[in-house]
Amino acid sequence: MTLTRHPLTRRTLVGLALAAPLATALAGTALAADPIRIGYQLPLTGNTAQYGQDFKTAAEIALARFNASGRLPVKVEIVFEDSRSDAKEGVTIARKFVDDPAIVGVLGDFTSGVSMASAQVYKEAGMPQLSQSASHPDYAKISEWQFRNITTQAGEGPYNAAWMLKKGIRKVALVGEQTDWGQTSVKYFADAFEAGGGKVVLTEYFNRGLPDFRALLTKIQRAKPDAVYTAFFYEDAANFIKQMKQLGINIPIYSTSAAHNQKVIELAGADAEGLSLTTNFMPSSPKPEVKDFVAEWVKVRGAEPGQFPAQAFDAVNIMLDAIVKSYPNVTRAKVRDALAATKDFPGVTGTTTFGPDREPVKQLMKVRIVNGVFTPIGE
Amino acid sequence: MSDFARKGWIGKILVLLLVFGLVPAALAFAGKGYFFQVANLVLIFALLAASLHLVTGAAGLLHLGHAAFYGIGAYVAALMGTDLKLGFIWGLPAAGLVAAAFAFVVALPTMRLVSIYFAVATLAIGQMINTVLLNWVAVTKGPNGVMLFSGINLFGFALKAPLAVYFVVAVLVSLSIFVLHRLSHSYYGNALRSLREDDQCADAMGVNTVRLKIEVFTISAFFAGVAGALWAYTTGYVSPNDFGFSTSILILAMIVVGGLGSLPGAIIGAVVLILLPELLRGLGDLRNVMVGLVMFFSILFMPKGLFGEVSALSLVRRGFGLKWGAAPSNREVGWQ
Amino acid sequence: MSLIEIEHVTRRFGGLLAVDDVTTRVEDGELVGVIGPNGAGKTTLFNLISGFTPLSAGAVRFKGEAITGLKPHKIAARGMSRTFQNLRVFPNMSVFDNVSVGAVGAMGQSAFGAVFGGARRSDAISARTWAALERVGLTAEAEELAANLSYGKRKYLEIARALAMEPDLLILDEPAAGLNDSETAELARFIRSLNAAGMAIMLVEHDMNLVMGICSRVVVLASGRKIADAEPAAVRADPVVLEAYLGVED
Amino acid sequence: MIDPYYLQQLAIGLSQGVIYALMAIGFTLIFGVLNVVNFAHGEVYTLGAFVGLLFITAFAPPFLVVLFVVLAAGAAMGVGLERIAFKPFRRFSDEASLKSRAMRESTLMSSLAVSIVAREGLEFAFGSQMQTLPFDYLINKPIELGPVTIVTGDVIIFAVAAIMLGGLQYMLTRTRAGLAIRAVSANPLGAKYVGIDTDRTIITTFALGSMMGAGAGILVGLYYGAIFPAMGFVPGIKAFVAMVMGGLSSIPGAVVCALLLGLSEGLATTFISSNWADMVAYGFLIVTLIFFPQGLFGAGRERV
Repeated sequence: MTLTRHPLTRRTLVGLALAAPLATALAGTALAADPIRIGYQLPLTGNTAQYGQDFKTAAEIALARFNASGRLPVKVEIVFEDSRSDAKEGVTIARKFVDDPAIVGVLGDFTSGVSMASAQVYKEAGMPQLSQSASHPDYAKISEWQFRNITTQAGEGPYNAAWMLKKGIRKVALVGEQTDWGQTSVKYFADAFEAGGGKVVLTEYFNRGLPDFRALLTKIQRAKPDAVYTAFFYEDAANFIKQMKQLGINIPIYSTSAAHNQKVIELAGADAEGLSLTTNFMPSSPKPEVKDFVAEWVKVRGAEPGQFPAQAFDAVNIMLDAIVKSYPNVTRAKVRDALAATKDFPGVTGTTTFGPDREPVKQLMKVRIVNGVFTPIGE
Repeated sequence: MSDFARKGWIGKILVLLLVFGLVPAALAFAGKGYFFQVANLVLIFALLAASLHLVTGAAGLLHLGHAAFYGIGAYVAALMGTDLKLGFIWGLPAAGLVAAAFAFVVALPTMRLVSIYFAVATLAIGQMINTVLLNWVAVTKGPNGVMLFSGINLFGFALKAPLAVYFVVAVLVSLSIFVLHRLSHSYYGNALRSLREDDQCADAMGVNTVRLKIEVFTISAFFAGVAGALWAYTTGYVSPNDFGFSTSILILAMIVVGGLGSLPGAIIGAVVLILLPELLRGLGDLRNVMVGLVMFFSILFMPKGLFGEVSALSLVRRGFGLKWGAAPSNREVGWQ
Repeated sequence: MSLIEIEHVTRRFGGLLAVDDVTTRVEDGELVGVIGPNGAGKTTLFNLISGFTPLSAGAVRFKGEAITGLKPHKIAARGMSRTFQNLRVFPNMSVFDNVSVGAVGAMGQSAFGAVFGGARRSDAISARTWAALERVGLTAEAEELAANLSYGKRKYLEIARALAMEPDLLILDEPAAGLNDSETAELARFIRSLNAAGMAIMLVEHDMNLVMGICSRVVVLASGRKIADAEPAAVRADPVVLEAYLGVED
Repeated sequence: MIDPYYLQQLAIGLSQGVIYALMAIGFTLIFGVLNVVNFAHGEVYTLGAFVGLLFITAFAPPFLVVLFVVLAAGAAMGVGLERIAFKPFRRFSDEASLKSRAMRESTLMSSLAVSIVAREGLEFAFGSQMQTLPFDYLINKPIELGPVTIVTGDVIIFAVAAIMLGGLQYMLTRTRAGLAIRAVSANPLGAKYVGIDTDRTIITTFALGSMMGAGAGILVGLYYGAIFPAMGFVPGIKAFVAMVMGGLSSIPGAVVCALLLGLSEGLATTFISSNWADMVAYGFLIVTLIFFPQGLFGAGRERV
């Protein structure tokens, strides 16, 4: 009877479907004996894909230069896996990376949330993980296997607070995106700012991707702060700034390195004028490594890179450097130790040294958008 | 008894053999954490789809906020594990019960709504719960999420090995699905289906429709909560993003692809929609387009799903010994 | 005490009096027909009795107890079951499952019982279901999907579902609508056999011959009011009824 | 004297509401006729914005030309969408299949699948970031009205929404095509029996509804200067909410509720906080559903 035959064929199909990933994975490991591999988990699709795509381009630039330099006799490969900024996917990818014996270190993820979910896997398995952007205060505390080369908000917040206090700003309104990063950015800044004698007149969080800030802006205007300190990424930044100007509100805006992106100027145009922020990457820097990177980036993308690609570029190079140091017997443990020993690594975002807490010690710069360009200022 | 019962056992033993023999053997042989992760994910989503099946497939209530109850379960388990130091043994039932309690409260006013009104109400409730998870920082730790380091600890035995974790998940999911199976393939299930077909008419047949809806919504949320606890303990990290509208839609897509109204279909739908994106990883950026296309074509060419209700029901009856003969002489065999 | 006592039952829809002060009763084992021209309020009367439509005034007592204002399922559970004018079977369920819903409704089935209960309750439900199927002669189609049945068989399916509740009072709303003469005759025989087995039946019907042929008493409604309530022969001779019918029907 | 602060907040809430209304009109039109939820409406909105963007970057035409091109593209999308995601599942043979929940659910899922393909396809082609727009085209020049500041876009969007609503009401009540749409909406089988070409009417409805969706997309895109693949999701949900609050099939009802929604969100930001604003909108919805189960302006449609 047809009724009984149908389920059977479908069952066979399902069986085949179950067997297929097994077969591909087995084939994959067999081929992977030769080159050394780095895993890179990042959002290549989904709402934050633009960041992941930037990381990927930066990593490809870094890797091509490294393999061409001949610093190692074997090739290094990077395996990119798309996490969609989804913890479920991130953990699955982490397991996949851990399973591949050729992978000696992992880069990523983009958000702290996914990085930390995956970190549980890396901690168990003993896999060094270096995130270019996870800034959650607890991230590096998860285990001795977690590193990051981005300054945490524990550093950036007080730095900005000191800057604004020095400028004579006493009353500030705080606006942050409702993410782990936004929360910590606001918190570290507020603590330092109030400790320095300033006053926070308003604290507001918004859901990322909010199209309309005007109600919030009007509220800020009413609180009459001397300045607004903002923890947002470039797209929200552009919307925020544009709508502020529309409403005719003229309050200086300060922000973090996350908003340091050429796209802010592209999207907000003249309205972006006067936005002040901190960064550790200046594309206009005369340093040769920066010039090289910027030139390569412009070749691929046609515009100058922002803070995040630079972070990724450095992260890849730091990881590669650690692999070189542990060569010829490259193991995950040796790469971890080499990473921990990173000292004065000359990157495009300044020199990186990992402290005993696996946090980077880095220099920040102050910039402001003047005449449509991020301009370093010495205030 | 005898003949039919024996026939039933064969079907059940085959399924159990697959879940507890073949799959773990293959997983252990491959020795890959990745496969264990995918297998756990499949099991958890199979439970989510099976629990949604009860509400949407059987009782016909289009539920667009299932992921919120999954999230409540995950948060209860994770917060109990970290803040209260109450481990898996307490966290698991608590996750189910709290999710069910929420569902019950929510169900009281909403269950009188019909059709699309009900769907929108569940959508709104799902979004509200998610908003609370994201913004009630004091309790849920907000966007930071909750990290759960403790792992599964059963009566003093800390289960570390992936195989052991798989078995815990598999046993719990199987038990839950067994309960859901009993509920949907029984006279109780028939009453549920009558709600889907014509609830006014069911009322005239003496079925207390509102009570039944509240009951089934609550039961379904209980199992979603259990699935949430399993997710929290297998991942070690929960954050509000995992329990949003898109997850609700994913679960709904599972039961639709599998065949609305069929429990085996719901489970197969979960298997397909979890495995498919993994299989398509090689396609890179295009894989989500592919998932959308597969979903579309499966709806277009298999309107009854991979495993429509009618064929599923007759298979269950044949395979699980619930078949009755056409002649009244076999009449003692009906639903069990 | 009568099985059902309908007293001064009234229903208003806006300004319209759909059922106007109707009083009647059905005794145990009686077969009562309700006739009347289109729009006379027959179906509304049934909806009022079975709890689908709330009463504007009046009272209904079933087995001596007031059932006014009870929900349909509560009334059904007390032993009154009905069919619908416009054929409402559960199309995507098998014939057996359709009928079993009636049995479940009457006997009750809890979630706990479904999961942990033994075979006794479900055996009782399936026995009832089979008995009802056997009574209407649909055992051969038990596994068939209700939507696949012929129109005539769906009629019997709906009756079987009501019978599975083993009601004390069966309310049939235009069972012969859409049937041809031979099918109607067959149905008449079937209804009579049910009544002969002791079941009280209330029957709304357009088909005068059917009602006159099998009912022991006939209630005539016109524009919501009861204009006659007597044996068929007496109703047939009643000038008021003749006028009401001649005035409206061809 | 009212505090100008609250006036400003009211104005902002209203302008939000008008944007939701713009989206809700097309959404409700399609729902009202077909009785199915079109999950892909948000993607029509997004695609409309992208078509406008491409056209602007390629030819730099005047604003009105952009709008008309987008409207035409929207109509084409509507026809395509109907063909792909709805037509194959529509079997108008009998009453049962028409009312069948299965049909509604399969179109719900098929439109969802189409929306996934469209969104992911756009992301694949353009990336998920916001696209850069020429500043000349943005409709956000401030206009001062006493203490309240609005922008040019508010006026334009309000005017377009009013024209849409008025035109639609005129069409539905005064023209043959509108009559056909209403007939199909009220009783598809009956409409078929009296000789109305139901297929064509449904396609017309989709074309009209999608035209409005696409137009809303480019207008809102230019209003915020933000065009990106995921832009349709939030307004889609809000339009859905407004439609339900308005009673599912009443277009003016949906518009009024969209305004209410925008206002209540604005007030929520004012008095509570921006991140809890969604809560108020959804809470509003639940309250409406429970206390006004037919919607605030429902046409008494029951058991939909």
